[in-house]
Amino acid sequence: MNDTTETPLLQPASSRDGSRYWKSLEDLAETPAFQEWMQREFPAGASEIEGVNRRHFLKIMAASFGLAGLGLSGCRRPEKTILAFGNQAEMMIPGNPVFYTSSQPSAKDNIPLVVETHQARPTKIEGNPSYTPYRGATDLFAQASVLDMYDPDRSTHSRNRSGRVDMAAVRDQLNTIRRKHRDDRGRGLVLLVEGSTSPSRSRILRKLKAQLPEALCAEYEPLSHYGAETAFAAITDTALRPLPQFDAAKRIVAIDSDFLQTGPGKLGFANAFAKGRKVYHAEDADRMSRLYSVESNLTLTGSMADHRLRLGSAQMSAFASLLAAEVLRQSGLNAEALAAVQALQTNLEIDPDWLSACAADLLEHRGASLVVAGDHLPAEVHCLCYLINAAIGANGSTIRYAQVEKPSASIRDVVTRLQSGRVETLFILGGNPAYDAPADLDWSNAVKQAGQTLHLSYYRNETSLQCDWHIARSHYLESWGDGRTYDGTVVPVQPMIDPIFRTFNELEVLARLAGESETDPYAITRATFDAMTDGTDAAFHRFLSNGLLADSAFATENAPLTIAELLIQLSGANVSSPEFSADSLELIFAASQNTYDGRYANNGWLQECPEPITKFTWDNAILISPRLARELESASGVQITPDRSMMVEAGRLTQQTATFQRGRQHAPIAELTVNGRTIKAPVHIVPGLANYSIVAPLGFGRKAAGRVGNGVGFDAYPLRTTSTPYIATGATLKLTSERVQLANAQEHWSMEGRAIVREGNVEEWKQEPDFANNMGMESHSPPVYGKAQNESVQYKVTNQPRGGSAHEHPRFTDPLPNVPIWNRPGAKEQFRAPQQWGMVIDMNACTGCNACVVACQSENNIPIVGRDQVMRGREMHWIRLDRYFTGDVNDDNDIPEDVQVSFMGVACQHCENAPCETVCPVNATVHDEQGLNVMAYNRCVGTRYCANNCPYKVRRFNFFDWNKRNINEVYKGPLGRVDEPELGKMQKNPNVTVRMRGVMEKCTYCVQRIETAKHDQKRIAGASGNVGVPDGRILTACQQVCPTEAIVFGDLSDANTKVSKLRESDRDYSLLGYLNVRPRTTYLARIRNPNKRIPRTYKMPFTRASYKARQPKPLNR
Amino acid sequence: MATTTSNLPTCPAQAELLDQIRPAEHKETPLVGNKRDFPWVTEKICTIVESRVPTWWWVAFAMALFTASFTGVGLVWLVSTGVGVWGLANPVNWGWAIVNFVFWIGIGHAGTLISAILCLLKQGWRTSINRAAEAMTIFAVVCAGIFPLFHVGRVWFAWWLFPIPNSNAIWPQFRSPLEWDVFAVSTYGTVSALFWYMGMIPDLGTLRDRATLVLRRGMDETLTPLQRKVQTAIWTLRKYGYGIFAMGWRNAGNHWRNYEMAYLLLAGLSTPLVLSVHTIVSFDFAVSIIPGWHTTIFPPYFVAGAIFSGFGMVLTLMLPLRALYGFHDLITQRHIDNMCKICLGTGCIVGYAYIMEFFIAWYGANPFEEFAFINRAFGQYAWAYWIMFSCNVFVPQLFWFKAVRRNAAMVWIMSILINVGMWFERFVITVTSLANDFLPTSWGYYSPTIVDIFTFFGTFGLFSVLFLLFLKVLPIMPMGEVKFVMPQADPHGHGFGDTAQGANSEMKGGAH
Amino acid sequence: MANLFPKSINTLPIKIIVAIVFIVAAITAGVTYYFTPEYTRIGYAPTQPVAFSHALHVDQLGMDCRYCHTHVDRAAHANIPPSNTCMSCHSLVKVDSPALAPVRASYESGNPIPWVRVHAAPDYVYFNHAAHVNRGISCVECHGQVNQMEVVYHAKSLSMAFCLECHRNPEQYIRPLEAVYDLNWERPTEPEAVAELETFVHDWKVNPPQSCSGCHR
Amino acid sequence: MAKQFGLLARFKDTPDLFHAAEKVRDAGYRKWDTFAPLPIHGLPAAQGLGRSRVPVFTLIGGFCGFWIGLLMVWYMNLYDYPLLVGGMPFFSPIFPFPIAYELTILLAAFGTLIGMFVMNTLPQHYHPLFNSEQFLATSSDQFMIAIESSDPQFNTEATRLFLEEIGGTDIQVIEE
Repeated sequence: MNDTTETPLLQPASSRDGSRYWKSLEDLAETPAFQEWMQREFPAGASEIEGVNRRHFLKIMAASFGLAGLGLSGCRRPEKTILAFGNQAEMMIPGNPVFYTSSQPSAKDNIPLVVETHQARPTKIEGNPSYTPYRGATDLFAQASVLDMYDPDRSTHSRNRSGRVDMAAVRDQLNTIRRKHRDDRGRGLVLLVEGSTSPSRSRILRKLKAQLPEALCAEYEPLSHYGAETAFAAITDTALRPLPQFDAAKRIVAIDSDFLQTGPGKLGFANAFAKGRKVYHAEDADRMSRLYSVESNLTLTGSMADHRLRLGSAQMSAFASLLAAEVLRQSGLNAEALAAVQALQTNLEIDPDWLSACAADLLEHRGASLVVAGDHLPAEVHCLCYLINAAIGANGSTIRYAQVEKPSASIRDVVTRLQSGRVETLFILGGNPAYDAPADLDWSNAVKQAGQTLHLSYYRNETSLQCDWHIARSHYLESWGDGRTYDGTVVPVQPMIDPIFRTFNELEVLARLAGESETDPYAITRATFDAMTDGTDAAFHRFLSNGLLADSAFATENAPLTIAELLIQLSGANVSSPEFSADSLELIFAASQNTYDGRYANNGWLQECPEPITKFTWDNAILISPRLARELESASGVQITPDRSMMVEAGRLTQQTATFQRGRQHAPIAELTVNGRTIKAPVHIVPGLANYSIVAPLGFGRKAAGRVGNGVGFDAYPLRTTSTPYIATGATLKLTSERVQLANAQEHWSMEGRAIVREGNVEEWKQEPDFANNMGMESHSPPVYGKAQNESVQYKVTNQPRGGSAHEHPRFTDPLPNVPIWNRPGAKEQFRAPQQWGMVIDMNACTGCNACVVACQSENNIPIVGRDQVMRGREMHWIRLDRYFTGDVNDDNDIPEDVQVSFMGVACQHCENAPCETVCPVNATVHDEQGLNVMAYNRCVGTRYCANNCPYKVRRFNFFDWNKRNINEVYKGPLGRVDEPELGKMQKNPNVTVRMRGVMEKCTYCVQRIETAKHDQKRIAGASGNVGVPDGRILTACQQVCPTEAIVFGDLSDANTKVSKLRESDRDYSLLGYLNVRPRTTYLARIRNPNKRIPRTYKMPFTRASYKARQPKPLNR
Repeated sequence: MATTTSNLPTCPAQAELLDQIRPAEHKETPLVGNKRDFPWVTEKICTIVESRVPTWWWVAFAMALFTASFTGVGLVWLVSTGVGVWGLANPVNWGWAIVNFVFWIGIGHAGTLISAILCLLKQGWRTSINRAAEAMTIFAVVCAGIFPLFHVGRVWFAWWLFPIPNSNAIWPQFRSPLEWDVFAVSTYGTVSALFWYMGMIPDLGTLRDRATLVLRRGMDETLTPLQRKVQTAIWTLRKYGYGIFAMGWRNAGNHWRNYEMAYLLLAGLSTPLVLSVHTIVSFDFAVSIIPGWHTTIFPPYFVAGAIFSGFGMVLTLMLPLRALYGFHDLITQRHIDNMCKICLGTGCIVGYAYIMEFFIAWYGANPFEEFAFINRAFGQYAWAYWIMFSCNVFVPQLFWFKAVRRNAAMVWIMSILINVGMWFERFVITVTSLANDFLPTSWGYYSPTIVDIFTFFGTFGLFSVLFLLFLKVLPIMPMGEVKFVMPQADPHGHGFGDTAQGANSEMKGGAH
Repeated sequence: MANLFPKSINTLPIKIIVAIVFIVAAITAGVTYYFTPEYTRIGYAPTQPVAFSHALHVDQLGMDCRYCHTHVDRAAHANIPPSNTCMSCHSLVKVDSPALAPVRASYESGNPIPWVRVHAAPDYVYFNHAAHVNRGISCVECHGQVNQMEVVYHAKSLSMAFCLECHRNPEQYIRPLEAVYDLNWERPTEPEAVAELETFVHDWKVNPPQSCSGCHR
Repeated sequence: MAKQFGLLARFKDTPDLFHAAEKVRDAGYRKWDTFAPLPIHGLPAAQGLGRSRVPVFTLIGGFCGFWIGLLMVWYMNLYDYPLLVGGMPFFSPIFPFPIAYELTILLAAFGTLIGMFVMNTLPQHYHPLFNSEQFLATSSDQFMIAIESSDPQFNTEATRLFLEEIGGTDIQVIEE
């Protein structure tokens, strides 16, 4: 994929001409590629494309200085043109974005979207708030998918063995295939499709099967989520999809289930779960839900858990049987079931008190408790889970079941058919089996058995390279289609733009194969829609404008299975628990937070987004537990953990988990062997892992992903077989003496007993409601408000009381002194303080999903810097997610095995007394009248003093021209290639300046959104004083995307806004408040809700215990 | 030996008594050794400028120029490519550049101190070293100024730091210590240059007059015509070059009167200036809120450190110079002793500050502060801390011993160690405080790149280039002031030795 | 007896000082002329592909600004009209005028007319037309008497200093909303009328920003 | 023949010059000066010169510097463009102090230098005395007194005798 000649837009005629930068419009318009693109994108005429130009950070000052001596009037007054429409398109107002609904297709859960477009360029993806379960949230993958559309490595042309082919040739080929197989009823045809929820696709596929009944149509997703559905399908012959209702659940047990972060439906689950965690006042503390998590890997769900039990994934069947037995025993309802479950002999030993306390807790909240199991677990776990849910009254109250289609043939069937040698045509639609097929299928050899292979794919990836034909596929933002959310609600896939390149929609390809007369994807989608509804235009328009079809969710049943059916299924199930040791490990294949299953490997935003638990960017590693690390160390003599430094010896620092040398992690490489296959990969210690479970994140080590994703990390797919898709036992790990540097974005893992993330237990919170403000330095040195200490938030943010200052300090209630009209006698009384923006982040709701990080990157034109620069510590994220582990202080392990995890999103805190502002010598960062800490890039000279003086370290400096230079050639300066793909530029938000090198940048509270809302309000206000923006009109990008609504933004000067109400919460505190910087972003302390009856429960959260342990002992007077 | 010229009426008995009094021998070591006379001083100093350039000078100059080119290359790369070519990153956004800036500014301080404060304190021994020390100040400020100027991300906009009216109608922000720095450092550079220049005016007059005399007398007859032409051209150049800058100085009594007053005033102005400059430099750190920076002890601590490092540098430069040019009679052991003692004293102040910081960190009961200091001494940069501590606190203790002070080689080595230690002091303050501050998630490690190292290395070359040019082109000692502290300068004949008088008359005879 | 320098040299320092004063003044003037928007921009009147006369259309024919610049009160940008706006009249009026040939060509082909940009704010400046024209700031305050221009030229400097002047003294520029598009409206001078304009500032809560976020994002 | 500037006499050493100067002073000459390669302690008084006026220039410079500093900051950060910076006052006498302080010293230093030049009527690159080869040696080790012919008491012969009387040797007539 390094063949850049394929992407004409990458090759502007004058790409090495520096002057192009500030005269870009003409030069850009000159390039044939651009003109061609223009013709295609705006058939009715060119737009007023000043938006494109605006995105440049204009360096006209610098440029004209350089040319001052030449006396060219063209430099002094560079001539630019404005290209207005020839014929104005309807609804398109130059400069105003247009929003369209759509959805991001995925295998089981289309995420409903609203896409912001500027002059028909999609620039930002947001969730569709009309779909209430997800309430407008998206995950990080959906946020980042807009970048894929403008990926210069995307496939722009179809090609066959002889080279590029045009669209007509592809269509001819499709017709040829169809004609050929019409005669043999499809016997020689195999279709391998990726997972999809599209009703249109399944309609076309049904037609295709009807036409070619002997064709094999199989579906393959490397990370399918069919665990529960197939388990129940074996009983009832229809697949049942469990739909848990977390908002109704007060007690939740998650059996190796990461329902908050991985798997379909997570957005709705996270939102519902967070509702049970949002208690703002101590008197409501008991309303909080409690989450037990039993897991091997340390997932985000486990991080949110109040009780977390570490257990191997292969032991989950045993655990489920023990829990089922205990629940049934205590409930005493169904002796038959109890006997059947107890008959399942298990050798797993779990503290019986733990089990009984947990079971009792569930039963005490009968009807409001819930057990969920991970989709990757075997069928018996799901059956046992159903049994428990039945016993605790969950079925019908906190969980429902929807009937869904059964999974079709699998990739194994395809390989069998291929090996039989009868396959003339193998047509792969999407997916990348050459990279991610199970290793035991030997896909690469099997493919060779086919007569002809075709691959419809967005990228020319590993599979494309194996196939005779590669058919370029359109991005979903260029495509018509439809889909369903996890609960079955039908949502549209609507194009924002005509396909930029000569690419195909999957629906068209399938329709041509099926011999449909209608091959236009729009018409296909419409026909499918019409079949589901009354088929009126009005209904379809409503569908598109709402972005969903109301009441189209799957019908649900409360208890579709009987206990008897389950017991039959369970009888004889194997629930034995394997014995693990350092010589016999359990290997878990996990979805990557960066690339999912590898499909997002070429997405720079995702690659650079630090994985929430390990904080790796651009890398993956085998994750091992601290105990395993110590055992491997002593067995092999290779050092994994670093030497104890003097500070550690002195008890001033916690022992590091990883060997950092000069700020870079040097990880040892190990040989991982399982199922007779071996790979080499770096190892990394994660506290909190089950002792002998090791985790291999999938989706790395791509060879044909593109320039971003090639060769990043190691590929774990070669270890993965059809029989061990998620959990493989008997793995061994052998350390080598080699080491490799990993790009870890967070060196230190411990909070060091500092009162940063403040946490309390429900019980102590009830006793000390304002504990969050009685921690840290603030407990004895609070911010200096003087006599105004007890005034309201509104008073403090507008009047800026300064304690005992001898000087007159500016107040937001006063007009600026140089505006005479407002300083006249009597005028000040009429003056109204501008709205004062502030933000509250609820750490009880934040799951650490990273969506805010990518949303911010997308909204604010934040560049990526590449692996090397991340290792140097120069990542540019405006919001970062700090992750702290805290071990039990009584645990004398160097690296704790059992940890509690705390996440804290830190962006610019917009301090009222901002320390960054006072040190800027050029007034480049000052406060505005709305309390924002603003950063004028065009005034910044780049002293970086502000970044030094920021106690939160949230300022980011443009050390190089990230937006201009190829990230691999930044050190070459002007000699390096100018890497500014025209495609990538189209993603940029025209309302945010693209920063050049040498300037500082940071979170602005999405000032472009604030200003847009204010301007709109001014337009509405006209000749009136109604200039206040109503609460909720402005959503910052991070707030908008947050699945759990953990981020709330609004006007603090109005006591009735949501954010002001949250500021009243008992849990509200300022990070490093003692500095008297008075941040406008405050945090709601985290509350944990442990069960007092659980053995070795914790009296206070580990963070708090370690804070107390590190507090200086008071002197006895 | 007459003791008084006053005609106070005294009774005979008293006079008799007075006659019997034999004042004790004047024990103070003379500031100019070997009872030299005025012409010797003039010759000694002017000959350096007027004679042929020695080979070692050319060698040294070539080496210095080569070294200085490292800075040039480093800066070109920096400006063309971005600040990223340095090792800076979050959280350490200031690295070697600022360390070097403070280091060089500190070096400069000894020069002003010698010329100004010692002048005010009427320390006669300063005269022979003050010109070179002032030159050192100016060149150090030049080297220092490079760093804050070029460390900014967009150096072509650095003029925004100056209050220049512009069509954006925006001004600098005067609450920023960096803005104070702009004023302090530019004032410091300017005033030092003025002071230096003014002190040089009489000496430039001397060089001018000597050149004029040589030209009037004609070139040596033994030379070939071509050589004579070349010689004439050189001397003419000197005559006009020095003549223009001498501004018509005539050594008149009235000139000397105003000059002395102006000199005293400039010394008086330079003294608070030099104290304020390092105070303001220390504000760059002290005004911030970063633990380890946010310290009220910084101003005196920085000033003491600056004097300490400055005298270290004076010794490093002067000792080889003394050997090369044979200045043993001008830079005497007494000078070296005094400078060693100043180093000892300021070294102790600095050491006290180091210890006091720890005490305050503990006593202040702020865990962030406490950690910052413990981390300095035992954390990831402990090596730098202990280099600093040994060089700055332990090494100068050797100056208690006279034997050490009298061993020039030893003093020279120690002076270099002091410079190393003081560079590390700035490194420790700047880097360790930033690398581990409030939030452990934002901790990091800073290491310089090759560009950092070469750019700094090159400034020594730049300094040497400037200093060598100074040695060659300008009078390296203020002749008037040296003469002023010689016994012959006394208008009442005190301290006239026979030799001095004799030499003086010899000179008279020889001159004509 | 040759002196070191001729006698005349003693007057040289004064001459040098005078010369320096002149040189500095010249440099200041040069920089001001060459680099500041006051001079780089004002008077810029490029030749447009179509010799459109605002004087004819607005002053003589009485067309409203918004007839062509349709989105000025709804969007940040005041759009340049598409060719079909021109053609809505010129398909009936002056149908065959050779001056309008580029417009007709554009209308037929859909290709844009390459109008030369006169008013260009730098990319880092975000000016919102709608927020100004809806709050009593007329086109004329920034664009000058466009209604009298045969050829559009840059009438005001549009420098940051220019913006700030109005943001600091809004009462001197605000006008009744109905007069915003009346470019010939004359600011009253009688005290009562001035006082009324000033009440607009107070009643409409006009508090124009002076800090960065007002214009830079 | 050019106009006469005055008479130049040479003296042996510092004390000679000092005593001769006292005598010239006592003789009532006004337009005359001593020349020595070094500043001589007490010589100005011996010449009848008062205290130097350079400090006046210094004071004016320093005064201007201080107020320019304060007013500049007041104008820029409060009056013309008040921006909210870290919750700090727009203006207080505290934060501009370093600026005012540095400008005080800067302008005072310039004042001093200018004062020295003005009081010495420098630069004066041409001076009749430079015509004398003998005079040029003053910058090395010679001591001289010159009495100008524009002095009311000046009389070429009488003054020459007077100079000889007070110990002057090698007496020369200096021409303009």
